[in-house]
Amino acid sequence: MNRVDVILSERELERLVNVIDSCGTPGYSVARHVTGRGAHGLVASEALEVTGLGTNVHVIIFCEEPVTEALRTALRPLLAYYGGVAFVSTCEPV
Amino acid sequence: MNRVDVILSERELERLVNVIDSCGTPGYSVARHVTGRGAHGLVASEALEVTGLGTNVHVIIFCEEPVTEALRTALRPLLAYYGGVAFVSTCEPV
Amino acid sequence: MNRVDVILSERELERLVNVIDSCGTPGYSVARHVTGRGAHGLVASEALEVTGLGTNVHVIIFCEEPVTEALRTALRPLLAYYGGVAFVSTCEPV
Amino acid sequence: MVDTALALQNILTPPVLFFFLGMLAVLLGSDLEIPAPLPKLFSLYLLLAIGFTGGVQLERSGLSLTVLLSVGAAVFMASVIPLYSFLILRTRLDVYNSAAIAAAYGSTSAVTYITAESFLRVLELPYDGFMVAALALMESPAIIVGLLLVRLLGRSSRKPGQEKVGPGAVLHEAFLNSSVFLLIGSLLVGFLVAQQGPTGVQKLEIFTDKLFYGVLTFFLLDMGLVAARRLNELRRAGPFLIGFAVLMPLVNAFLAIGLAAVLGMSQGTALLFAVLCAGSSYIAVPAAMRMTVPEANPSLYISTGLGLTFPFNIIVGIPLYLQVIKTVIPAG
Amino acid sequence: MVDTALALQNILTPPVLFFFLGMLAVLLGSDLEIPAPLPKLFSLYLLLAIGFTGGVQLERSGLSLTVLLSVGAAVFMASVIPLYSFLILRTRLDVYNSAAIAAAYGSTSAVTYITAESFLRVLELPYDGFMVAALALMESPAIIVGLLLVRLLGRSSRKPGQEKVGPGAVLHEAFLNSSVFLLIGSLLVGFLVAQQGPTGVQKLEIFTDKLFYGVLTFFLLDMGLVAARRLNELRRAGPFLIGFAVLMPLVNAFLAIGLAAVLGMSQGTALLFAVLCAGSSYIAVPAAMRMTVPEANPSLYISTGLGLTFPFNIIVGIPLYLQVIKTVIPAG
Amino acid sequence: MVDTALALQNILTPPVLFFFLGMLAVLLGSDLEIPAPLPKLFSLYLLLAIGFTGGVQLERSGLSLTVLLSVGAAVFMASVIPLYSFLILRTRLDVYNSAAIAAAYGSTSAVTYITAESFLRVLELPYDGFMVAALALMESPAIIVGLLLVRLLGRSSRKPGQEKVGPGAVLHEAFLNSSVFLLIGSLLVGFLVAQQGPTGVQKLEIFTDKLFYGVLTFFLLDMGLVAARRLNELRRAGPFLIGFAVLMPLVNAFLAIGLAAVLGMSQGTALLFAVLCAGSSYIAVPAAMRMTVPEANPSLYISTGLGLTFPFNIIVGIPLYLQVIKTVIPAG
Ligand SMILES: Nc1ncnc2c1ncn2[C@@H]1O[C@H](COP(=O)(O)O)[C@@H](O)[C@H]1O
Ligand SMILES: Nc1ncnc2c1ncn2[C@@H]1O[C@H](COP(=O)(O)O)[C@@H](O)[C@H]1O
Ligand SMILES: Nc1ncnc2c1ncn2[C@@H]1O[C@H](COP(=O)(O)O)[C@@H](O)[C@H]1O
Ligand code: NA
Ligand code: NA
Ligand code: NA
Repeated sequence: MNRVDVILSERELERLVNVIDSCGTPGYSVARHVTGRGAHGLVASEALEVTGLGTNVHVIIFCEEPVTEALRTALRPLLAYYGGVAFVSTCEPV
Repeated sequence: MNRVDVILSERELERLVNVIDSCGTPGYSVARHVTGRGAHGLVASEALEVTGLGTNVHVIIFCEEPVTEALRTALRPLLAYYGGVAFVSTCEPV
Repeated sequence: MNRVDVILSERELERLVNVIDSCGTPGYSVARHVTGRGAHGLVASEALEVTGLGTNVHVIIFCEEPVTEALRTALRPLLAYYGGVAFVSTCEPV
Repeated sequence: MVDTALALQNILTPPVLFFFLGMLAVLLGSDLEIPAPLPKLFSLYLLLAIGFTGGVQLERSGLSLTVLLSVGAAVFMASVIPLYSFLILRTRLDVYNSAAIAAAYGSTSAVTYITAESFLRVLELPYDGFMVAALALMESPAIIVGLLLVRLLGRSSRKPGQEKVGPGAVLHEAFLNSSVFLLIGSLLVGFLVAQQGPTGVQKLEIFTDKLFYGVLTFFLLDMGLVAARRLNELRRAGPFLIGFAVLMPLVNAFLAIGLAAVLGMSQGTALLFAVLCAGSSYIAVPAAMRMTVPEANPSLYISTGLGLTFPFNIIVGIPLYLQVIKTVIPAG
Repeated sequence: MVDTALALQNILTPPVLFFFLGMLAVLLGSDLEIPAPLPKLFSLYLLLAIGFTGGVQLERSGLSLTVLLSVGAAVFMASVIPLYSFLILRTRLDVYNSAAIAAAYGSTSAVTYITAESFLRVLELPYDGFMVAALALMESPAIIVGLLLVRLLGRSSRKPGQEKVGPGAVLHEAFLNSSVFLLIGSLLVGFLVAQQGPTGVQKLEIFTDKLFYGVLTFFLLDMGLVAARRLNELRRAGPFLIGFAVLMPLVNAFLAIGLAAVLGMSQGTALLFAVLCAGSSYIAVPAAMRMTVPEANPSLYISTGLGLTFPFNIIVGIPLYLQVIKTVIPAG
Repeated sequence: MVDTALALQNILTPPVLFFFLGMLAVLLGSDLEIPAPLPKLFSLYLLLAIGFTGGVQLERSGLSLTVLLSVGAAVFMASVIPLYSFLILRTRLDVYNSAAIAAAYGSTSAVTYITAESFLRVLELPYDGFMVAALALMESPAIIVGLLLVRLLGRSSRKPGQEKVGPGAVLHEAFLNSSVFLLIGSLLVGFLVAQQGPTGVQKLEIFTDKLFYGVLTFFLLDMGLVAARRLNELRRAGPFLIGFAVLMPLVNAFLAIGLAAVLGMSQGTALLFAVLCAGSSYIAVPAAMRMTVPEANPSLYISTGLGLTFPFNIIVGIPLYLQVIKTVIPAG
């Protein structure tokens, strides 16, 4: 079983959730108010939430390999346009 | 060494912490205000925190295999009754 | 590719970010408001944010093995002095 | 037929207009959001303020027979409404969901009550401030009746390995739930402070009274956002539940108005009583049901109450009930 | 040359002093912080309060020619400023960053406007309250002009596989952005409530009026923290952008003052108009640019506006523009 | 013996009653919670308001000898209390924990001070508003003395590989800690604004003065929750620390009352001074100790102060100290 971690701007969360849903994932979890630094040199900060730019979200999806494959295909253009990162690792249910 | 990720409703956090403590874990971390979708079809949202239903919590436990095994046994009934998910992956200390 | 998870007190975040930057990481993400229990027997709680002690932060770094190695060396004294935990696991980009 | 002047007088107040604005934001797809935990701040404030003010009023009116009768009637309705609601809901839903929704409708909505009170102040219609005690005491019986229904009728389907929640936990949830606790606690504080004379009350009133209308307005903006999002979900719940969510408050309010007339309540007090019975709880009941009846689907009992019954009461119900009351109960 | 009394009168007010205190905290390395989402609470409150008050004023003044001319002038400036700003920025920056920064300067800064209004109240200089309508209507045209620039001049560099954002999404962002929506919505609510007579307005005024100065003060403490952190980042942006961030508001303000004189605005109203044109948006434009021009670097358009233009307008600009206005426009 | 009327007059005020309500919620197991960062909002507001008001008072009284003597006495007590506290604590605890707890008791509790001030206003007993300057200046010396103790007596046990925290970092933490900074900064702002005349002060007073009692009440509800949770933890700390947490404030208060009598303070001012010395810091000292003495266990120095000394001072201390003062210092 896989665990997919996606981190990108809060403003793209709705788009991301649509992508996740369309890939047939069994579920997902979202943590908001995540800040950080990435390839775009941007250091998001909670202090800028007031600008409407918001912070990042960290989305975790536990899913089987075929869904992971679908996510891979669907996530790449989103990340290419808006920035953000996504990584896959393996895990097993308790 | 293992990493156990548990995601379930905030309202069950106290029960979960009791379970974690009783398994002899060296520690744990809790992130609140996590939202998501799961097998129960529920999409929790921060906007509903006001209902007292709260959101989900994401609990991470880094522990050795025997503790993981104890956690497995102890977590299953909790997840079966209240819902939520838990996954195990491997890691090593820095 | 590796995923490094660091959890320590919010008050040491600035120090940690300096360490992360000096190791040449491609990026990192920070989730604040994390509570927990650890070797120091401390159970941080959001209710104590008002004391200025703050809560913990959970920092995630996705990076290649050489950077991980640099992080290992740089993180250990920080964790030894201030407390906190850090673990490494493997992953791959989507 | 409907008194449009009265309806407009209700709609064109800041709280109701901001409630519309919140709904509109969701319908048009604006990203307007009152981030957590700010709605919680407003909600805690409103409970504290209304509890404190109610306690002060209770001290002033004394624990008379009128008070006991009014509060007793509220507890009675909170116990009876879940019973007939359950019978109706059981025709389409399982025991767990029926009991959870029934409990929500037996209990009440604090914000609907507060909006009705604000409306009475705008109209300068007198009412008994101690009705807030009824508000505080309606959550617990509804929760208990709801859980009794599950215990008596739903037990068989529970799997043997599952955790059990004892009656102690149920009573605990019914009386120590944060909202109920804060409301009753603030009521007691208000009562005690009022006994010491007017100084303490006056010092806090700047906070509990002057700010009140503004915070209510802000909170209703948020409730508009929440209600509109729930409305969407409710569409999926089907016509039966949609009908229930609109007709049930009407039935409950009309029964309440009848009872109010029998008990000799004034017009203002009768409106508060009607609104208490018409409202559906979204603060104490969901938390209690989540713990004790996890088989029920929270989106059902939250969406019916928040998505439809709540806006219905705020926009249509309050002026409508008052109009009916005016034909049934003579002016003070 | 500069009227020091006027400048001091501006600086020695609580909002501006707390703004300094915030900047000082960052410069000295204090860990002072107003944790999220508290700044959002202040920001939502200020937009709601200013919108509501503006709506009330608009209802009182009526939709006269003066109102239409003033608002029209604001929309005109919001469309023109991005054009000449773009030409200047394009000498050093690429199309995307130039367009994004140009849009920010075409639009305006709500807090700068509010601070100027508070300053006028301290000086007891009359002004037209309906100018808040101009504030609400300046965000959208600037966003649209900025995006047109990108469409016309920057399209070629987009890779084929990339997602496309249609004109619908752009208009959506321009008009339904949370800040614009709340401002316009509160304005409409204020207008409607004021039409019903003074009672509703008075009940909310305790909240929207009496608290206002305090919340503004608190918010400016936070803005001082934010601005000082951005100032650091701006240093990396180089002398060209630093110069732009200080000279552009001056140019825009002086053009605005000229236009205000031609249109016959009063001294107070002219100051508000100058400040609207001099300000740079940090609430609606960044969100719109992030979605539609992700090629632009957000730290550039946020840092110039928040790190330099904002403090410049608050501390130097407001008294300076008023001084110039006093030499150009005769007192009421 | 104890003046029950005075004690009741203190207990039956809204802030103290809501403090009890918070404690009760935890003891009964209610899930009542004021979610983060709302307590931080209240705390920032109280520091800003009290600092501003103190600055205004300081400007009015001028920098007289009385002011200097009172503030000097406070700094003296903040330096001396940690010394004898350390000696007592060292009989049972190691150097690190002894020094950290000693520093907390040398410093003071802003909320205890504020509650005492509110109590004086209820009693209409006059006091010197400039005492807030003493409050602001008591955090730093206590932190410095605490750290000197660690440096002089605890150094040997540090491992060689460990990070070192220089004296610069210590002074930084002592003076630029967010709470100390906001308090002193607001004091200076209040001073400067008051110098400009009454207009600026009046405009902000609606915010800093009228809301104050309500926010204090709300904050004490939260502090009741926090204190009761800490009380639990304290039980594990053993009878020695429990005794220390109750007896130390008494000793410090009585010494302070003696000094106040010698310096000729009025009854009201003497109460504030006693409360300053009796309080234990939970806002600046913990943060400083965490950074510079990580060997100390935070739950010890936070739990003694918040779990026992704080409620003791709020409930028993304030009326008790006033009673003693009335026998020692003649009425104004
Ligand atoms: N290597 C990384 N490790 C952890 N988080 C990252 C990494 N790179 C980017 N991020 C997160 O993803 C966000 C967007 O990344 P980017 O678009 O690359 O700037 C950043 O603000 C970080 O929160
Ligand atoms: N496959 C999944 N991946 C990530 N999070 C999940 C997944 N399934 C469930 N969750 C989280 O666990 C919560 C409860 O799950 P459930 O009880 O299955 O509805 C959801 O609200 C999600 O936050
Ligand atoms: N085994 C563990 N698993 C997960 N989180 C941990 C663990 N140990 C410590 N932590 C986190 O790290 C923080 C500091 O740890 P410590 O310094 O060991 O007390 C704790 O408050 C926890 O949030
Ligand atoms: Na009801
Ligand atoms: Na502008
Ligand atoms: Na002390």
